[in-house]
Amino acid sequence: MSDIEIKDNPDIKSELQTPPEPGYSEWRKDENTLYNDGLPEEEKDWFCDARPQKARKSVQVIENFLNWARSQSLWILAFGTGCGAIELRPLVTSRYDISRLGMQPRPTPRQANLIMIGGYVSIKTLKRIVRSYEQMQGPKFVVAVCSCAINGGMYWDSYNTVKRIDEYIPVDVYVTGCMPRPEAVLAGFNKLKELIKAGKAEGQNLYIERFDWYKENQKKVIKDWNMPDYNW
Amino acid sequence: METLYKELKQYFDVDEFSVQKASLAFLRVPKSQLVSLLTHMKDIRGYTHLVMVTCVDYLEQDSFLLTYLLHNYSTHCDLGIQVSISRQNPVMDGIHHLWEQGRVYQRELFEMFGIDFPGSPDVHEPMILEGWQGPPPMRRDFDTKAYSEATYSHRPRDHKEPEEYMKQQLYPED
Amino acid sequence: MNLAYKIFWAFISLGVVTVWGLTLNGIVHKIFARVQGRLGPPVWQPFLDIIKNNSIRTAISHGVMFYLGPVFRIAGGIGTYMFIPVLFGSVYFSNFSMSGDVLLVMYFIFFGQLGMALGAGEGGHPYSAIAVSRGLAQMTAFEVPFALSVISLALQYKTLSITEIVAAQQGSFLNWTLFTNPLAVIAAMIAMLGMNMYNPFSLVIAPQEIPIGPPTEYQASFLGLLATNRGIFGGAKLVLFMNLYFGGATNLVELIVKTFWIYMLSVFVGAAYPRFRTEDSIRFFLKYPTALGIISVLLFSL
Amino acid sequence: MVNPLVIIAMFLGAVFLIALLDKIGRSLSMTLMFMVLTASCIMSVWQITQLFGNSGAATDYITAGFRAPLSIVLRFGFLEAILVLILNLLGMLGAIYLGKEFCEQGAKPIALYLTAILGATGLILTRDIFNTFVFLEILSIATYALIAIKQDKNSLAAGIKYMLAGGLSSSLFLVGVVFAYRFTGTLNIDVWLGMPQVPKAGYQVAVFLVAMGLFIELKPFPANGWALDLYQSAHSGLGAIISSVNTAALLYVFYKVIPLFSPTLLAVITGAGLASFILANLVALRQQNAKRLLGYSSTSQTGLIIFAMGAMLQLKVPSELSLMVVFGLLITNLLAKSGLFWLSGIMQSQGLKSWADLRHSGSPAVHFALFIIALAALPPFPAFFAKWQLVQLLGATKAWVWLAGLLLGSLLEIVYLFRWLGQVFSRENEPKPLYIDALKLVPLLGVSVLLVGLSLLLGRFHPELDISAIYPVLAFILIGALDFLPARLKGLLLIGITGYWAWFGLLPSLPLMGQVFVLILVGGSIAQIFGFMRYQRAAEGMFPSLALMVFAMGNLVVAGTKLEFFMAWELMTLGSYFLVLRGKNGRFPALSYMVFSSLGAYLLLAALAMIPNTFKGYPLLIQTAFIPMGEIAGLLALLAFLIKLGAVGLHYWLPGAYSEADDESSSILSSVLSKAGVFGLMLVLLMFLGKISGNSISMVSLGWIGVATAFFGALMAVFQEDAKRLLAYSSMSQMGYIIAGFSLMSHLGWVSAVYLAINHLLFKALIFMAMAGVFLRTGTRNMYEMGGLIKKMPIAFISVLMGIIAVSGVPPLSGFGSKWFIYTSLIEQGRVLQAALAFFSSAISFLYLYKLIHTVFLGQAKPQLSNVKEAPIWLIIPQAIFIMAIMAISVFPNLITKPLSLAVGDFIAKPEWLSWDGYNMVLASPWLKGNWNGNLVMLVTMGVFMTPLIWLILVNAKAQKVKQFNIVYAAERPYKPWTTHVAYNMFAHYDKALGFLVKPRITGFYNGVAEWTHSFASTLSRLYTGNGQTYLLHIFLYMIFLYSLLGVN
Repeated sequence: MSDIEIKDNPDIKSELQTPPEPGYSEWRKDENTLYNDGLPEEEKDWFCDARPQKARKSVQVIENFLNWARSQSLWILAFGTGCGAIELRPLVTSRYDISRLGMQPRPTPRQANLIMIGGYVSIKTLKRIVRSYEQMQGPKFVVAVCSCAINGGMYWDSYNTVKRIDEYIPVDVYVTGCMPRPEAVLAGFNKLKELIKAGKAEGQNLYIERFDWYKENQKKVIKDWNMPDYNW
Repeated sequence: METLYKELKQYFDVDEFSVQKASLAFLRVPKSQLVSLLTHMKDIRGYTHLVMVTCVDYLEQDSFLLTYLLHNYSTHCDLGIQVSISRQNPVMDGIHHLWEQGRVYQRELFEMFGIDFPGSPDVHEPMILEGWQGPPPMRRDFDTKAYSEATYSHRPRDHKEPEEYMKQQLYPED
Repeated sequence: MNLAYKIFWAFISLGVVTVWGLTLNGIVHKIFARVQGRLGPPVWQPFLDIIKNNSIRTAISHGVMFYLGPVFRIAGGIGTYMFIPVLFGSVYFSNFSMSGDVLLVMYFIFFGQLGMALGAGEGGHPYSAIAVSRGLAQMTAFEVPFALSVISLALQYKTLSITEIVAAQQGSFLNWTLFTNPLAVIAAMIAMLGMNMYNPFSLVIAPQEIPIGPPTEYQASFLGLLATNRGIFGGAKLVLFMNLYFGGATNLVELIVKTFWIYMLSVFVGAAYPRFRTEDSIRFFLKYPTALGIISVLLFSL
Repeated sequence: MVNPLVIIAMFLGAVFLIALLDKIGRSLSMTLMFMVLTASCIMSVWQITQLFGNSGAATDYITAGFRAPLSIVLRFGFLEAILVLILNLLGMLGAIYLGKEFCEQGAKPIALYLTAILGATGLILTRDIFNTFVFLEILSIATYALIAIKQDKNSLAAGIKYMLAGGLSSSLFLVGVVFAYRFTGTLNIDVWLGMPQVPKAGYQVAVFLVAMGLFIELKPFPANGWALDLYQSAHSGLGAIISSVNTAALLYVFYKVIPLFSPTLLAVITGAGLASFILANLVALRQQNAKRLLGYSSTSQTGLIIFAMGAMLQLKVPSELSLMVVFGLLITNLLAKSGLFWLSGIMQSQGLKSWADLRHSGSPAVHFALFIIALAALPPFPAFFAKWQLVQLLGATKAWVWLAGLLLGSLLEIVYLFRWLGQVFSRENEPKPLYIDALKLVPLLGVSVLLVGLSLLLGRFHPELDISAIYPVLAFILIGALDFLPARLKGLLLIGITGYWAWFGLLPSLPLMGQVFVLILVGGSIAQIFGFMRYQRAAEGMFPSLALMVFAMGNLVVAGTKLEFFMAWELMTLGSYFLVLRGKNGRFPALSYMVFSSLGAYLLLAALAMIPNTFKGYPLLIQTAFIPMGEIAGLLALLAFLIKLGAVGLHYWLPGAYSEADDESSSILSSVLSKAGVFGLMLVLLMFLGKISGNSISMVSLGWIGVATAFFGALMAVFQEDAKRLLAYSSMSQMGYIIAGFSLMSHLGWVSAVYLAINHLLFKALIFMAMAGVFLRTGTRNMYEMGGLIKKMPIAFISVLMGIIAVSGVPPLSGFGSKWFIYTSLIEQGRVLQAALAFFSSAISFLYLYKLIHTVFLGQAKPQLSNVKEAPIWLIIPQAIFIMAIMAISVFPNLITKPLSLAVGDFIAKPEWLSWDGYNMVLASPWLKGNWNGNLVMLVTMGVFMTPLIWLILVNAKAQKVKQFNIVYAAERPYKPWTTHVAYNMFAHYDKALGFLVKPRITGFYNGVAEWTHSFASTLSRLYTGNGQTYLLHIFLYMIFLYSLLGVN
């Protein structure tokens, strides 16, 4: 399976064009608090306004062990945005059976480690993706499937579809194809496992590090931002 | 369908009748008579099901062509009633009082084409495009490509030609 | 045996049941997978999941009760186990079973469920509350045949003490409650289907409609505790059933064999059946198993 | 010695003088009137003192110097003197009330008024039948004329009707007298009485006519239409005089002639009296006009008194006793009825609803309550003692039908009287300001003082009562007098006196079981009185009722005689009734509570009438072994206490009463008051101890009632949305277990029942107090309007959490003990199916308990409750007390199990197989073995709880605190808290499965009974057409009916 092209995180990082802006944007109160300006005044009480902090790793030896355990027990939040979502179903059937890899679909982001974005991402969907991603507990990993998720695919000139998800959330592994075969997705998962074991899948911390940049990008396209700045 | 057209002709100013197949026909009606014709079809002719409401933007003729597709359960016939309205002042009478679901189509038409239906419930609420701020996107004079390029960043193309690259990957010995 | 030894052996026995319970979970997943023609996860997958869950770096908490919910749950599991004598005749594996009888165990089962329900409630997630209401409703129903069967046992053996009930079943396998009081056993085993919340009584955790049920909001080490409890609590229930109905066990091998096969019942039913709605499962439990329980009670009270 | 002629002459003279004096000055004639009335009062008092000193003195006075048959004889004995005194006192008070009218209209009404009083006095004094007729006419004519005081159409029309009916009855009387003279040759009643029965039919007719003449004047139902119209439209001052003075005088005349009646006539008249009592009360149910209602009440009371006279004569009861009964009934009726009539004059409108205006009027409201309670024959008023005595007599002579009739009528009476009381005191009706003439308050005050004074005297010197029996009343008066003080002071005072009394008065005198119940009833109340101290201001009316109830509950335990017990029971009911009534929507619940409680009380009364008297000074607990109780009596008493416990089928009143009272009151009602029922139940069963075994049919049925109550109570609680109703049903459910425990009649069963009772007290009061704080802060009782309060009210949450763990029986808290006890005791006795049903109910309790704690404290916080804060300290004090108590008995269960076993051991010996090994309670019966070591369970639980907690804190110390909307919502965000909170109809699926069991059948049944009774009453009330001729026809028909009953040929 190694003969199918896989793009992993370091490649994409090199393509990031704009580095994060230094300093505080107007929606960020201070190092630990967010303004949550998108919310009406009476709703601000209902949402947590803490700014996420970078998670600390343990001692390297332990961390290696934990990374191994994480790679052996990936719980998937399948975000079926487009046609690529179809590809997850065969994965749990007897033919491909991801459960032998220790993976299982999980219906709630709280308990999932891996969000799988299955296709084109419209603005409306992007909002939900961001929310679900932020609700996951770290370390968390993103696998984006289909060319639509990589460069817009057939929606390259659509008025309502983003063309690159990595501007909005950090993606660990892309799987190309329109649509990719389940084997390809499996290969993607295997790649992700390798990355995790190597300690390279630190998308969560990347997101926190470049939090302002990601938020700017998200807010640029999501016009009705009626949610807190970070969905805890 | 022919007979139906002839009978309708006695009461309404219908024209441009065209039969697509035995159970599907279209006809056109002036804007002012649309609602009464629909009421007539629903109450008397048995066309009780509103299948859909669509719109085509005839930019050249400066008009929107709305099509109300009705279905008759007893004869299993479909009749498309078309009405042409001006692009300059796209306002139309609502049919949500005849079919409850009509308001959904009307919301969609407002969002996508900017056709207003005064009195239709929630017609100005965003439906599919949350927080959309541009012009109605389905109008033909809206350039989606330009909009997309202006709004969303494009991933630079990988310089490897796919065909070559795959060949290298798969059959490196060739 | 002084208290320190007692506690020491209680920990050992807890360790045994945790490992065995989690392994059983792994085996069950394997079996489910094989029934569906899959390879299935490795048997040690539950352990990996627990390690993974405890290694999650971030966590959220909705409040004190939310924080304590899993603690209540696992305390309920451990406590239930602590009040059951594990091996008949063994002073080391009798836990703290001298503090009460089977009634204590039956009620201590509620301890964890109540605490968990409260924790889940503070999470504020509607699905949690819906699942808890379903779970409690179903619980009221399956407790009826179970209670009837325990009462029938009390009549049969004239005692509520689990140790004595096990003692009465020693000798030959024909002395097992299974053979001396089959109706009560059937009623109790059907009740156990409800307790284990496999199909057809899985509406509580219904993963599609109300994701995972009560623990919807739980993550990280909270979930780790809950997953550990699945092993302990499941094991405790199996040991209880084994003691009450299947002659108990005198050594660990017997324990493992018996609990395995007891568990298999609900696994096989769970793998083969679709799901009841709450009201249907209530009606079901209050019909046939309850009738069986009543008959068995009447048989022994006359 | 006073010659009664002096009184008569004085009156006559005054009447003539007034006509002259009035020309000189109005005030002069008024003064003369009062002087005359005062003088006659003084003379009666003088006569009484004289008679006390010289009991053998002659009391008969011959007017013209001839001997008895030839001249008119007046008697001025003890009885007469008292009656004259009372009549004149009432006359005086009435005159004060009518003062304004007298001033305006001058000599004529004054003279007429004096004449009427004279007539009444004469009626009492004379022993001559013809002379009676004369005085009767004087009285009647003076009354007709007085009606003209109020000059409106209705009043005059009513006067005419009165005149017609009066004329008719007088002529009957006169004809009868004439005939009787023909047969006996004398007019002197005493001579008649001395004569042997004249066998002639004609004589019977004569006596019948005399009797009818008097009887019609007494306005029996249904021949009372004219009187009703009169009461309704005449001046209230006059109504008061007619209903009191006239009635009393006539009744006394009736009393004089009643020994003449032949047995048949006596039976007929007695029956007619009883019928009048019941039916008039029945019709009164439909009345909305206060004065007309009073008219009915008058009719019924008169009927009752006639019934009492006749019945006792028939049963050959010693005349002193019967006199006591009749006098008790009469005096209460006189005072209360005239008081109520006077009050009705104060009111602007006679609609019962508009009487709510009284509420803020101060003393009139108190008077009103006094009068109503007195009329309803509740303690401590004389009528209560009279009715008690009457029932005892009827019971002793086994006159069951009459007893049943009497109790039925009394129950109907309770309904309308307390409905009226409810209209006045409930907070549902908004009162309008009321202008009250201060002068008109004087007579009210007078009768009230008389009533209370008499009651206290009676209570103090009643041979069957200990001094302590009136403590509740004294406490009520004391706290009531201090009602203006702030709540905290009153609360402290109440705690102080109650505590002192309980510690020094109650506890030392009681056996262990009694002490346990004092601890529950009084101790539990004291702890909760702290909660009542939260009120900033005076919280009028709350503390007196509370004091009454608490003291009565204490008395219940120490009661030695039947009467003491019953009196305490009634006072307790009364106190709790006022607490319920004080609630915001308390009117209907309080009424149904009162009606059901009274039903229970009357059943109890009947039961008590069937057992012999008990000894004063020894608590009933000690005496039970010696009291022989029949099965019927036992059944009735059991029913009575089951009503108090709210057993299924009899629980109609329960949810309303427990939920509509003020929050703290609800707490005390459901946690403490219900234990009074438990105590009663235990007493009854104690009497059957050794006679009926636990596996008899009756006890098994009782056990089924118990577990059915537990089951249905729990199931109904599941579907409540109102937290207090939920808790009320929960109480009902818990009472069910207690009933089942007692029904076992075994040591273990009783220990479990009392353990449950104590446990229920602790956790129910705990939850109620915590919830009281929640209701106070949130301003609602609907659980679905709350949510997420755990962050705002953590203490309340902890209390409720402890409470629900204790209710549900989850170890390690004491609740498990109660479950363990109840199951082991049930199984041990072979009640296996009951144990199963109990188990089912206890599982169901998880549903409502979770609903309670989740919908209130967990889930989504509502923005409108964002400024909620913790409850005031006063509500937290009781919670702390109860939490400590629960923890204490949970960690050290021996603190409670051992004493309970000892206490029960006094009655049912502890079996060998129940023993304690340290904290381990070992049960080794031949039927069942088991054990429970609460202490060890607690330790183990602590251990297994702390271990994972420490682990969790180690791994997960820094969990990010998030807010309520930071939940996973299928990638959406929740819309609003109230759409995200799962609360309303939380157990809809349970409703689908088992909801059919809790359709309101019982409620429907009782509503049906009520509706049927009311429609029957309104059918009956169509008799009264308002037409004088019809009324006369009624009188004739009634007379003919009675005559045909008589069977004279």
